[in-house]
Amino acid sequence: MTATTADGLPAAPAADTAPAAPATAAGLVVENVTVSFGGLSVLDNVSLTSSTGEIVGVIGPNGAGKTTLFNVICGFVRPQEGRVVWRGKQLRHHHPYDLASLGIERTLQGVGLFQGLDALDNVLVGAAPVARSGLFSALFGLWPSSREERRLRDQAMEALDRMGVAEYAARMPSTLPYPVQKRIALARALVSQPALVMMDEPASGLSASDISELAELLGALRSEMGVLIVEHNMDLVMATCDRIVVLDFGKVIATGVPDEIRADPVVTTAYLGEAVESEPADARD
Amino acid sequence: MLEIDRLSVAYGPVRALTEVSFEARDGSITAVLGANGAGKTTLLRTITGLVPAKEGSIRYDGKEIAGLAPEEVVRRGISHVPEGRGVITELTVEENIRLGALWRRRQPDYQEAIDRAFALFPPLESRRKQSAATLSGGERQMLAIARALAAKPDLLLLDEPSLGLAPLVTAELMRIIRELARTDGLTVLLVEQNARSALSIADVAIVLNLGRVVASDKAAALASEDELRHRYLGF
Amino acid sequence: GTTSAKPTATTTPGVTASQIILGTTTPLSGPAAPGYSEIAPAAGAIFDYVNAHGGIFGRKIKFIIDNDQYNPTLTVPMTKQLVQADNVFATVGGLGTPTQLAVQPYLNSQKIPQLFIASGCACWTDSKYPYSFGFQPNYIVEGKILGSYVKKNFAGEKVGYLYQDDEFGLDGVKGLDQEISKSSIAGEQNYQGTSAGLAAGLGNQISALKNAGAKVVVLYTIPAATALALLAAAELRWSPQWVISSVGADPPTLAGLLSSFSKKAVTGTALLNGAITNAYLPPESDASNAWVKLSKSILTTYDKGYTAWDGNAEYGAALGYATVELLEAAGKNLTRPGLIKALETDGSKFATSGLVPFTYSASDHYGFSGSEIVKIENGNVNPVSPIYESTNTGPITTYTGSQAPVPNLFKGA
Amino acid sequence: MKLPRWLRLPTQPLLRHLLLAVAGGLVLYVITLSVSQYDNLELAEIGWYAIAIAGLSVLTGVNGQISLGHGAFMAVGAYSAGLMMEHFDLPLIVPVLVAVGAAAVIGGLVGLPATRLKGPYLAGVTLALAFAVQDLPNKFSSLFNGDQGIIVNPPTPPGTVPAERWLAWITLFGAVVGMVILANFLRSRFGRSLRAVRDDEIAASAAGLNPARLRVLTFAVSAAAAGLAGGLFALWSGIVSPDSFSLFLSIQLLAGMVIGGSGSLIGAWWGALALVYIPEWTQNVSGHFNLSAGVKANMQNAVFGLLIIVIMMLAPSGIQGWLRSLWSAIGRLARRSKGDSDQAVAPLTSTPSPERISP
Amino acid sequence: MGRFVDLTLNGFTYGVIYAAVALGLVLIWRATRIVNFAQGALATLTTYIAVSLLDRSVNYWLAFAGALFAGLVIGALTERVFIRPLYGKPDLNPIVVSIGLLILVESIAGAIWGSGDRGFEPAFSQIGISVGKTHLEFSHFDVFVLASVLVLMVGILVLFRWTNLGLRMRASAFAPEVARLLGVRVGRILTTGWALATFAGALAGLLVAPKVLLSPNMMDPILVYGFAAAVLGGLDSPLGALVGGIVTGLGISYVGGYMGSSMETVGAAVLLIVVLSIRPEGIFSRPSARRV
Ligand SMILES: Nc1ncnc2c1ncn2[C@@H]1O[C@H](COP(=O)(O)OP(=O)(O)OP(=O)(O)O)[C@@H](O)[C@H]1O
Ligand SMILES: Nc1ncnc2c1ncn2[C@@H]1O[C@H](COP(=O)(O)OP(=O)(O)OP(=O)(O)O)[C@@H](O)[C@H]1O
Ligand SMILES: [Mg+2]
Ligand SMILES: [Mg+2]
Repeated sequence: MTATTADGLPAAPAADTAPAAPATAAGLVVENVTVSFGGLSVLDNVSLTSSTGEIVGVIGPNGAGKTTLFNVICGFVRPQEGRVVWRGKQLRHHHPYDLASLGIERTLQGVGLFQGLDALDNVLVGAAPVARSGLFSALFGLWPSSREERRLRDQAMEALDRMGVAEYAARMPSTLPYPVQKRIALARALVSQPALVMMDEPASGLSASDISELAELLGALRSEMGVLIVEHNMDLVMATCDRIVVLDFGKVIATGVPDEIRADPVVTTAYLGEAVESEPADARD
Repeated sequence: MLEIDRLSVAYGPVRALTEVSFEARDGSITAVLGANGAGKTTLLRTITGLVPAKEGSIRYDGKEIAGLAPEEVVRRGISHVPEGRGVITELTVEENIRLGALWRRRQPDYQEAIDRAFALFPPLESRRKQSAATLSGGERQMLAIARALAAKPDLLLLDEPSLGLAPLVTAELMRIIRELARTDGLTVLLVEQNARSALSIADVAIVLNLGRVVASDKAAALASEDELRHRYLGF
Repeated sequence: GTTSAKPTATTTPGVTASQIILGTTTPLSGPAAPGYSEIAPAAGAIFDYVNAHGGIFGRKIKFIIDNDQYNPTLTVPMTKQLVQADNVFATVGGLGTPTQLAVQPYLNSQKIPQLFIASGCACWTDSKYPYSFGFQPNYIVEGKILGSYVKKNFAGEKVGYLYQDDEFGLDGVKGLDQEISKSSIAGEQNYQGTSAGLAAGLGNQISALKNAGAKVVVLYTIPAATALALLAAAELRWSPQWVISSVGADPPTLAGLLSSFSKKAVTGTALLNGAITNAYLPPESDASNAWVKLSKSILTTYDKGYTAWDGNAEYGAALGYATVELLEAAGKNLTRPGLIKALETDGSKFATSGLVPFTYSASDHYGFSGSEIVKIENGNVNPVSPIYESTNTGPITTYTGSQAPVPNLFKGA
Repeated sequence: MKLPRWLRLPTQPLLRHLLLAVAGGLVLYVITLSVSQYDNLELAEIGWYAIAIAGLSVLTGVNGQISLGHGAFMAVGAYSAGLMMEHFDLPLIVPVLVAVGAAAVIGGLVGLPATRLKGPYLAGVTLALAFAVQDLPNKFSSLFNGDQGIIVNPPTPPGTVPAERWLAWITLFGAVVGMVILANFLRSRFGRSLRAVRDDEIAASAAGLNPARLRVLTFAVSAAAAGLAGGLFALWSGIVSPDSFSLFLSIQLLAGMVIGGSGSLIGAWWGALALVYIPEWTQNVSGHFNLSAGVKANMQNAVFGLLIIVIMMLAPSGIQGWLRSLWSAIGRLARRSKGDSDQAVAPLTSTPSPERISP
Repeated sequence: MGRFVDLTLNGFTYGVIYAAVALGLVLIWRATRIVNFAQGALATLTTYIAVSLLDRSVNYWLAFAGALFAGLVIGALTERVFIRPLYGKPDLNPIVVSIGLLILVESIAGAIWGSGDRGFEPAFSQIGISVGKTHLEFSHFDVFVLASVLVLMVGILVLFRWTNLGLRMRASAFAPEVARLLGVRVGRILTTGWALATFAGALAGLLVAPKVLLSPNMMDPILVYGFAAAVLGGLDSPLGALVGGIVTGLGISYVGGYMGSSMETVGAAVLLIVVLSIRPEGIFSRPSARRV
């Protein structure tokens, strides 16, 4: 299974052949990142790669450092050590808002929609990185900006349509059911056609049927972009991820394809536990 | 004993609950299930008085509590873990928990209840003095639950407690809830998206759809009704 | 304000067979209101007296008082409102330099008399603005008179200035500088006349003057600032010879402030004792003065908000008398050009409550021509000099005339 | 309630807003012709208030940055225009444009440190600025002529047009043009971005918006509108002096914005109307009562303060917000009378049908 | 040198007064997350109440206590009548209502007691203390002001850090709904917060009035400087309010003394901008916690 990235470069080898890609490959490379907050070590020498055509899952116990890892990639948190490389270039002193124009989008834990904008406008904000029209044209309402606005509007409608929520375009987020909001947030991330989407707990709060629809959707994205997800819902992770990285106390304790992870005893004791239905062993004595 | 009788709730023109009736016996766990937007959160918020009931009655220990302010409902021994955690991020972990129990600070087991809440969630113990804002998503969920338990409630309302929790912790949480119900006689109303795990510990379950109760039965019985499961519970 | 042109539009606006409409803007609230808010109502009381006694050529005076809070932004629209909606014949006693400067071009362009402006700015004589007339002795003249007194009586002493950083203070300093030599000046301090400028007190300025070795301190300050300066000096246990411009030296106003300050200090109203100031109206404590008696009795009857006799009430009454004189001098056939002509030709002969006559002529639009020096002793003011007159650049001369007698119109009061 | 196609406004921003402006302008034109000269002066006052409030509304209502010192930007505009008119004899448009430019530059500079400040901290800084701006003309009094300020000659009207009407035309025209530009701006991607940053800064930067840059931009645009208001104010008032820009002016602008409906350009006009007519009405009304001078003097402010409070309680989203909710209530009534159900919540495609299954 | 000492002492004494106002703002901010612009006007009102009592020859300290008590009552009433209906409304609304209240209260004071300035007796002599032969610009009254403000600050510090009431206040301010779910009687707590803050304001009024003359607008500039002080120190920090007040007072004094009085307000603005550019949430703010 080989795919090509947006640049036409060969994608990183599929998960089953090599767990970590060399730093020169296109896509995202996180190398030896270490973060601590006031002496408390949150990430300890963590490395990870992601490239187009691949869905990578990051799992681990609560407080393992998954969200922090996302924050490092996005520039919300500066690592004490290690580096983040995107398409062969190191991201240095980058800000969260730089990422979108580099082709990386992120969804937040929860929904993070703008409550004062309707669904369509929410998605249009996501199109900001590809908007080009200038301030002058905007102030005087000239045609370059209105033409572009029409074009972006079409794209945004397309993105909403793809998520199956086009009919809610004119509604305010707060009046919409939670799963619809989550889809709008996803449409916002996808409208600028990023090369990598990072999702923080996309399944949280969704019902089983919504989760299976989400899994389908993620599968469809695989060919177009890289996907990095943090998730506690094992159904989703096991069903969609090509490769899984397990964090515990800030360290990578396992990497592999879903079946390997499921079978890994270290992961089971630290994170998965027994199946929910059975009486759990007293893991925390 | 919680008795809900023909309860209706509306947000302006939007009807959220229509004539909902059920009972929760002392020491029982009742799972409240249903799709997104079915009205589960609204039900819990109405019980605690955060949302006014339009019609119907809510009786707890034989007394009407509909119309009471939330703080008064809480002071009757009802704790509510709200959807989306409701951790007060400007306070420390310990202050959050202390606040949860503060209204019963004159009771002799006040401090003991707080200590026990910490003991249930070891990650919190080590973060006592830390600002709650620094906690991870899952840790916040633990804090919200621990805080509710620190008030030593007789009736516990849990709104999607497994949200953001690691599978192992979810399992542990379910075990704790079941144990509290059995040993302490705690009554639990458990709203869960994850119907499978909720039904595994619940005694009875009700299923809401578009604000109406469409099914209510023993948990085991519901779990075995295939059509209902497929239609409303998605598994 | 929707009044459109009246049928009488062909005749002079604001004048009918039975009525003359006059207007003014003045601070009735806000930071400048203390004291000053008494002025316009006092003038109004004089008009009410006149109205009750037959009016002027049968015309009653309607006096409209607008509260501009000493803010030019309000003065402008309010004055325009007076002209356009209320149809005033003239404005009288508009209070404040910046406020009245703001409406000077407008009033003059509409050829509306801007009479007896309550300000001593040395700017009211300006050939561009023939319709504007000041009321007080201008601050340069006042500064000169105070300065020459200091030069004569405190020779060899180091002098310090504390002045408000605007036209009022700066004009005063201009006058002082003509008399007091640079070499005897120990230091100059100023403050902002805004509420922020007074929020931190005047301790810094006073301590600077003290440290510079000043023995005489001249204050070009408004009443609140005078009180703060005296207080700051008391805090330093410093008691220089105070010389205070008439603008900020009204003893009843100050005494009220200071007596409550000093309750916990050394002695009663001691802080103001011995201070020198100037006066162009008779001492308000001079109960035997005919004008003072007259004003007190009129105000008691006709001023609804009248509380206490003080310098502001006296000032307002003086404005009223001058206006009445002018309207009589302008004759039965009242027009705006006629009024201006009467003021320029006869103004210097008006019988007013002032100690000195007006200076008005075609080339001079300032008000009273000078003042006397008085000393504040136990809350009373006692003259310590003859009455002086001067002009912006001319020499200081002594005025020997006596105060005008009370006109017949007011004899009944 | 959809209008037929030919009745709907074009979506192209410039066309749409010009059309609205021409319609509004015509109404104003007719009003200026039919009212007294004094009313024309008040119309002119409404004009500069409206554009100043609209600018503040873009900053505070749309972008969520509180400014308690917007009068300071008006001062910048008014002084620049005043100085230009004092020293050069140029067509009116030049000093007004200079006022806009100068205020935009100063606004951008103030916006720089402001980008990191939130809520009350920003309020504190802007408040301090408004406080300071009153003292600067004294410090540099040779340029600004201290407390006396700069006298601005009223614009000379062409032909037989009365001066007041001419002034009203100029100010209202300036305000309407300013509004068109602000409306274009708000309808563009920038306007959307400002709202996004206001609602959720983290989500906005995750979506690729640079909050700091947008904040500075908003400050500049908003200050430019205030600068325009300042320039028009100079013409209207005939004087530019420090007292014209007291803290009270800034506070009035904020109050006007919230009363009208924050974030709304139409609301700015309501706010301006309120600021001009509330004091006038109070004065007229209190004139009819036999009040003591002390009470009368304080009536105007007391009523103003009270009205601010009452409006905030009765119409928390301002007059425009109140009108909007009135409109939608009427819409709901109309729909209900047509027999639509009031269950306004649309069921999800994935939600099962609501038939009842007995357990 | 003598000048420097005078400037320092003068700045310090006024700084302490700004701190008194700032403390009231901090108190109400922490208890309700509202910046109360009417704080100064309410303080003026209570000071007038003290004056009215004194005019009826009530004992000074009784009048003092009366004004403080009036502060408690007026604060509670203000919350119940004007602020309570605003919870859950846009953030700007309470700000604007407090501004409306400021205008209303000042004009009511003006209508009742007149717009004129009047003196207000200090609790102790305002004559400077002498050290040897030099007379310092620091009086017994200034000592009293400093002591009162210190007590107030420590009180607020203790209230928020160590008492259950303080914990409830913080919770109610940040997350009223959650606080109610934890059994906190949020309504009562907010009323208490306003009562205490207006009490603090009333104290500030009694300390300010002897220094600047009592008039309806007395507190306007003081409130601006007090607000600047609170923001400078960090609105959440009582210690910050004290330090911010003193820094503001000294800054204004030095700028006024060495650069001329017209630079005072400009100096205050520059000080604020510079400090907040370095520490956007004030000197004593804690580093902001994680946001994602
Ligand atoms: N600013 C901070 N100060 C102190 N500790 C912090 C800070 N930020 C994060 N932490 C700690 O770092 C750890 C990692 O947090 P992170 O949010 O990355 O966890 P996570 O893996 O996303 O957990 P979850 O699955 O619960 O969301 C947590 O224990 C958290 O308490
Ligand atoms: N504040 C509100 N205003 C208006 N409508 C609301 C409000 N809160 C909820 N609703 C509507 O009420 C209905 C029930 O919502 P509720 O949150 O109780 O459902 P839920 O079963 O808890 O859903 P979820 O699984 O997504 O949490 C939904 O249609 C929702 O859109
Ligand atoms: Mg996380
Ligand atoms: Mg819910």
